[in-house]
Amino acid sequence: TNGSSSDDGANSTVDKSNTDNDKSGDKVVIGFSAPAADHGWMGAITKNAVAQAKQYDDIDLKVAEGTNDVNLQISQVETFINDKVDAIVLLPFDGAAMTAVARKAMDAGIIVINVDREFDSPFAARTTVLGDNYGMGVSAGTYVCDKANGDKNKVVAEIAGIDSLPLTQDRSRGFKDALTKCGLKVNNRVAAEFTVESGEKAASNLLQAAPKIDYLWNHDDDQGVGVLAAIKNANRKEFVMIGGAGSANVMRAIKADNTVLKATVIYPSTQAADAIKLARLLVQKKSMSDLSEIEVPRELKLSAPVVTKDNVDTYLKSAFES
Amino acid sequence: MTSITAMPTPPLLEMRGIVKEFPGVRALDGVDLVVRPGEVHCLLGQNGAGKSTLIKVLSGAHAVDDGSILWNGEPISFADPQAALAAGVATIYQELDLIDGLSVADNIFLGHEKARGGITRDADMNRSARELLKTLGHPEIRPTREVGSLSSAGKQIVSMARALSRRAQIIVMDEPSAVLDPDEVDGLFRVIGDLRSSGAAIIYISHRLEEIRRIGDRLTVLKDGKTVASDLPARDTSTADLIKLMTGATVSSIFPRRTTGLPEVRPLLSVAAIGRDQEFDDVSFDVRPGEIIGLAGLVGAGRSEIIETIFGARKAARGTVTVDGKRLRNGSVDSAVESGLGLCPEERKSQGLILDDAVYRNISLASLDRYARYGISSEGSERRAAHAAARSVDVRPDDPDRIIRTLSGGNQQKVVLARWLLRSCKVLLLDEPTRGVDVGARAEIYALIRELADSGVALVIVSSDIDEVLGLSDRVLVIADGRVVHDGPSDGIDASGVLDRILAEHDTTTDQKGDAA
Amino acid sequence: MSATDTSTTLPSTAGRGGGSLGVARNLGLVIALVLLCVVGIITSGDRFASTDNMLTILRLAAVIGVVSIGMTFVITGGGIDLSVGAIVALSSVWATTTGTQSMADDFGWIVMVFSAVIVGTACGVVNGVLIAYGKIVPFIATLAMLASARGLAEIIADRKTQIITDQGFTDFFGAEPLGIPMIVIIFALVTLVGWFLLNRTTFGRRTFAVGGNPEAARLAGIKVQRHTVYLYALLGTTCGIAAVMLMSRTTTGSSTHGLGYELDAIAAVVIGGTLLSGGRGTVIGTLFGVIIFTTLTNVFTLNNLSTSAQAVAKGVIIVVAVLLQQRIADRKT
Amino acid sequence: MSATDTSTTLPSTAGRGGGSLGVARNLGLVIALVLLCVVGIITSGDRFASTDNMLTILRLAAVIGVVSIGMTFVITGGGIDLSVGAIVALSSVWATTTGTQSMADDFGWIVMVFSAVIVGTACGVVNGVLIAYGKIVPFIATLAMLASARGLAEIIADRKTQIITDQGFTDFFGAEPLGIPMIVIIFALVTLVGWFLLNRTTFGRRTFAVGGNPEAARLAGIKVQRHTVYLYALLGTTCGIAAVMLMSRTTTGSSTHGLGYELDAIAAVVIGGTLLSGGRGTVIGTLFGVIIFTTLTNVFTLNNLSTSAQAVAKGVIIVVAVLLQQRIADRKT
Ligand SMILES: Nc1ncnc2c1ncn2[C@@H]1O[C@H](COP(=O)(O)OP(=O)(O)OP(=O)(O)O)[C@@H](O)[C@H]1O
Ligand SMILES: Nc1ncnc2c1ncn2[C@@H]1O[C@H](COP(=O)(O)OP(=O)(O)OP(=O)(O)O)[C@@H](O)[C@H]1O
Ligand SMILES: [Mg+2]
Ligand SMILES: [Mg+2]
Repeated sequence: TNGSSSDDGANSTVDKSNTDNDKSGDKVVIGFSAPAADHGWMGAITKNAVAQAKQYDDIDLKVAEGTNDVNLQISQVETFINDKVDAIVLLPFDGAAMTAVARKAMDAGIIVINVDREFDSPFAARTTVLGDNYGMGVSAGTYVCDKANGDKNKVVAEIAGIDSLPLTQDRSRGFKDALTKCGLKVNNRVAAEFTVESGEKAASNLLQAAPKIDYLWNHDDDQGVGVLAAIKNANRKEFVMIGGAGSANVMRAIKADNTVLKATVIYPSTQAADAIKLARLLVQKKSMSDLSEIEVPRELKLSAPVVTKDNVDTYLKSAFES
Repeated sequence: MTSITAMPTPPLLEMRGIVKEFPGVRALDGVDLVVRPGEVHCLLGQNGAGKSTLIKVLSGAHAVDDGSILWNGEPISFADPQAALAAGVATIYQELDLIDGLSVADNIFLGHEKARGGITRDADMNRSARELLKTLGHPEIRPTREVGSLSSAGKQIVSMARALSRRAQIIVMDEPSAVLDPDEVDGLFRVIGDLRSSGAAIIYISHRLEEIRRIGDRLTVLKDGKTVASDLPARDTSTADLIKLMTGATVSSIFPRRTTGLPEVRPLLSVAAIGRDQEFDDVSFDVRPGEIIGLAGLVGAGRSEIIETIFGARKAARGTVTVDGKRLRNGSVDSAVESGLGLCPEERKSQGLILDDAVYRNISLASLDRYARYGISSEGSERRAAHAAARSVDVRPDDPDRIIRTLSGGNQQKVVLARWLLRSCKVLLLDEPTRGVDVGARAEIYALIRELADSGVALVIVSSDIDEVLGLSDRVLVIADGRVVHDGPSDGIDASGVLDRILAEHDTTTDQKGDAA
Repeated sequence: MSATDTSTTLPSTAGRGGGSLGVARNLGLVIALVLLCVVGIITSGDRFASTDNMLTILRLAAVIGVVSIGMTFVITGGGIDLSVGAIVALSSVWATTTGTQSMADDFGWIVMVFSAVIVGTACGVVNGVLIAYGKIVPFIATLAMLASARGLAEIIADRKTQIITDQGFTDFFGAEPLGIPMIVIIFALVTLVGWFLLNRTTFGRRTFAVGGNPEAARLAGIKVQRHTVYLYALLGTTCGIAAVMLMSRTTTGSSTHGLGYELDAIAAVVIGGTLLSGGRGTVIGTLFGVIIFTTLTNVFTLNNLSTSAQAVAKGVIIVVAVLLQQRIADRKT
Repeated sequence: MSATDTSTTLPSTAGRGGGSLGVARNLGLVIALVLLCVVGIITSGDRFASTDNMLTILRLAAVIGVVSIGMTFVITGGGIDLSVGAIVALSSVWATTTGTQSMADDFGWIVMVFSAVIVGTACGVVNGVLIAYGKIVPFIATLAMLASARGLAEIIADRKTQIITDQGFTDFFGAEPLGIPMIVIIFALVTLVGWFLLNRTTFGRRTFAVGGNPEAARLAGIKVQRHTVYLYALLGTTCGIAAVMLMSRTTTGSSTHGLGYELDAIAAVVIGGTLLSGGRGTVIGTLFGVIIFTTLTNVFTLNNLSTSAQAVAKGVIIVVAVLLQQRIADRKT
């Protein structure tokens, strides 16, 4: 699952390609809407998108208030339609719920780029940039399987993110599927809420529930700070912890190698930034120069690589601060 | 006691030209009041004359709009209640303003707790409270008891204890006797006597003229926010003069007597052996149309409980209530109202009125369906009818849209009466119907009650004023400790007879039960 | 703290701000809204003042607006309901399960509408019974409902977003007769009915009485407990309606619908002038409250303000608006 | 609805439930807790009944517990505060900025503690002043604070989690004298001080009075407005303390700290027996309320229950517990 990250992938805010695609062109008005930036990853999404837009003097980015209320997010898109923007980059709180309004935008001739959480109709977006939530779970599970090395008695625990989100379900499913392949299962599972505090709370209870753990996968590095604090409070060292999302804090910890945290699975926080870039190309009717294909692709699925001490330096520079 | 007015004692308090306006009303319009040390100064006036407002100005509860206050000859301003309390003015308010959730002792010492470094000395407070209550003749009220569980009389005693605890130079009492029975009024007067001899001054407000004769030294009469007479001797001014001063008219014949004989028909209301644990038991009586039954007894005897149970506001443990041959559903107020019962509850503020709503809406509360079709109310006819009902009991000011909270105490009482007049019920239960009502209005209410009876309504009346019960009712039931100790025609017994029967009952039960607190 | 409410100056306006159109109180709201619009026009010009944008604001206001109208009744009646968002979620999920949707295929999409409304009402009845007969304080009873209803919604939906396939449903509610979106029309109807119910019927009168002094209402022969159940049931019904509106807007049913509606609705109701302690309520005020909050968000969005700055500004604006409103009301009396 | 509270049967326990130790009321809570523990032991045996697990429960209860004690005062005094979570967040962020942390390097970690507590108190004072002198209803004033404080926290922290580098700070608060975690000790101290303050001081007595009948309190010469400010300031202070505890527990300051505390704290206080309408409050009850909620989550987790099932169960358990509690209280009177 590794290695497919293109130049337009995780590092795009850093490297600038040298084709004429980056030359200033017609003014492009892009509307951007995402869920509330209530945790580091989501904050980084918006921040990266804004930073990306700033690099082009022909992009006028309109950022709507981050919200977890689909009704409000729908009205933000409606406002963009009223404003007759050229493109909309939309990270929906709930992909299915935003499908109708996204179609409305497409019907109004606006290019919609769907980020991270997929619409349920192919007509609702011109292009979709996806992180791979299921793949994240698979990566984490595969890493555990590798480490377990055939021992089927290992105890595996999981600290999920907000349990009511489909993405959490996808991650857990991937994790479970990968574990099943090597005969392991999730022995204990709790859900936190992507915040430091909830991570600490969930982990405290989990560590009580499971007196001995071998592997612990935590979905989100934001809440991971809290999880690590709980582990430290409980004085537990016997297991290996794998993180999720790939924050800079966690990568530094992996590099330092002095905690139970040994790896993390990246979930790129640059998806929206890439989407901005794609939106600009689409509006200016350009193509992706690195591909031989003339058109910008319909779907871009970013990979979910595992970061360990060995390759941490490659990823640290593009990691988000949480 | 020798006449104090003869000697020119310098006044302790002088209020001159006091003006207080509320949105839309000039409650005080240049009132003068002079109080000397060691006197009981009575304040008289009709409902809404401005008595309570005046003493609220004095106690710092209301900011004054105009006028001056001299305290021992010095100009002073009572900006807030604390300032007045600090200067030496303690007040017993008309509306019992106690904190239900706190204990008796805590209420008494609220705002001047016995404490060291902010830490309360509960034992001290309880001890002092016990002493104060004993002085007031009520050692049975435990200082640790929660005030909310006391009867209104008990609360009144606590309010008095609270005022005494302030060791003030002036103690203002706004209708303290309204909820007390004769025994307790005697106790109160004894305390007032003691206070007077210790040099404190009392401002005493009451609608009962006989009390003013017994206790007052001088009096001031208010009418429509103005002082109409001051410096009158309390004992020697004739009742007719006083009523004339207060109302501008003469009022006579306090208790209107029955003009026609009672019709011999079957009873409208039959109460059969109802009882509730620890409150009352085995209470039975019948009321025929046009008949008035009075329940006499001391405060706390359980009379309110009895009529609330008849009304369905409390669930009877035993017994039945029948109206017009139909048995009422136990513990269901709405079925009682449906069957034609009405109740003017004892605590008008908490049980009777929606304080922040308009007068007419309070009056029509029990008759909403009558002024609606298919659930859609007809505001105009409802308001008109309610207004008419308000007029018939003379609610002042004559403004159906007024918010109840801004009415004077007596006028609030009239609104509750008007509610059941509007509903024109068959059986009316009245719990202390004239509490806080002025002489003039009281005569009107008496006439009204008589009129209702004559028109065939069956009435049950509870009052702590034994003369009132005897004067109004055809038959009287004396209640003591939750039991009927006497049942007979009202002209066969007088006030002392009633008290005798209660005391006789008390003696037997206290022997059995010991402490009957 | 209520300490400051019972001061000596009493409001002169009658209890029903809506009935007497409580000019003084609503004047403050009107001024706040006008100021907001002026800011919108200055900062965003035509983008704000266009018909399209107005309709966007109304569409956004519609769903929470319907819930707020229902909440006005419960609060006027002396209660509170924290479970509205969860009820909206549960209703939307229930109405979009494959079971319901296949029934809808057979009997028409009205089945979905009915199930949403019935589920909402049922939840309201449970709330009402727990509060009126179980004597559980409204805060706790509806907090329990909040947890249970959302949990149940998650279990039923299996945490998946359920997509509505019925074209008839989306067509009907997505229609724009005379250029006005259907959900805005529903909002207007609910507001009208709500105003009428509160101010022109015995039901409304009883609501004021029950909220103003339940004991006095009881002793005047009003069935206070039953009325309380009605009030919560009514709010449940509006939640069901809101769920249908949200379903049409998102073409989905989801256990995450209606998140945070409880505070939004209560805030709109209270800003509108309904007393949180009961006995005084105004549907028109609530309408203003909802529109003001929605317009605020709209102006923020048009101006590209950062979320954090928005939050700070929102807090400050609420305080200033309420203070302003009080000044005006004081002067008028 | 308060309709049912003012029925003719009055509670026999005194207002200061803590003072008289309100046996009847707390008995219900004790039984609920014991039942919960029995379930825990049956389903999870030693894993539940171990000292470690008990300490885990207490540690988890500590932070929200301290806030709830403060909340008990505000609610007893007739108010409510929705901004506690936001204040915790703002305090934690303020105390962990690089600026504060570098000051802490120079003057010791106590600087961080002080800044958290001062920021919390200041927010409380703002709430109190808006409510007491600005006469804004507590619900709205603190809702505005909720938005503003969290927005401000986000702006200051730039949405990053601020990590505490000071070893002294983590060492001190991470210590476990006599095997008891420091934050549990702090919780115990705050509870004790809170109990004493509410039941044994004039401040407490006046809190009951202000909450029970503010007008009567004013007439008794109590400075109601000033007292109101004190109450919110006190709650702000406990929020500051909670922020410090949370900082030590997570070794971070973050604008996401304290999410949802408002409802959790209010629920604990009300379950504990404090009247939401003011005038009656108990610190011991609140303590039970907090522990019951925390134990509930603990038992759920030990049993590996899904979050949705947890939510449903939680709602049902709350209702059953309250009904049970009332039965017991009724029988006792
Ligand atoms: N807070 C208020 N707002 C508006 N008007 C008020 C207020 N308080 C009193 N009033 C009005 O002031 C007048 C005087 O009322 P006050 O209570 O002083 O009468 P009172 O002499 O004590 O009567 P009562 O014998 O019935 O107690 C009345 O007309 C009353 O309606
Ligand atoms: N809500 C209550 N809770 C507990 N005890 C009460 C309550 N109300 C009254 N009591 C007690 O019950 C007894 C009867 O009180 P109540 O004042 O109702 O009697 P009453 O005969 O109607 O007297 P009144 O002359 O005041 O009408 C008293 O001892 C009182 O303290
Ligand atoms: Mg008076
Ligand atoms: Mg009585």
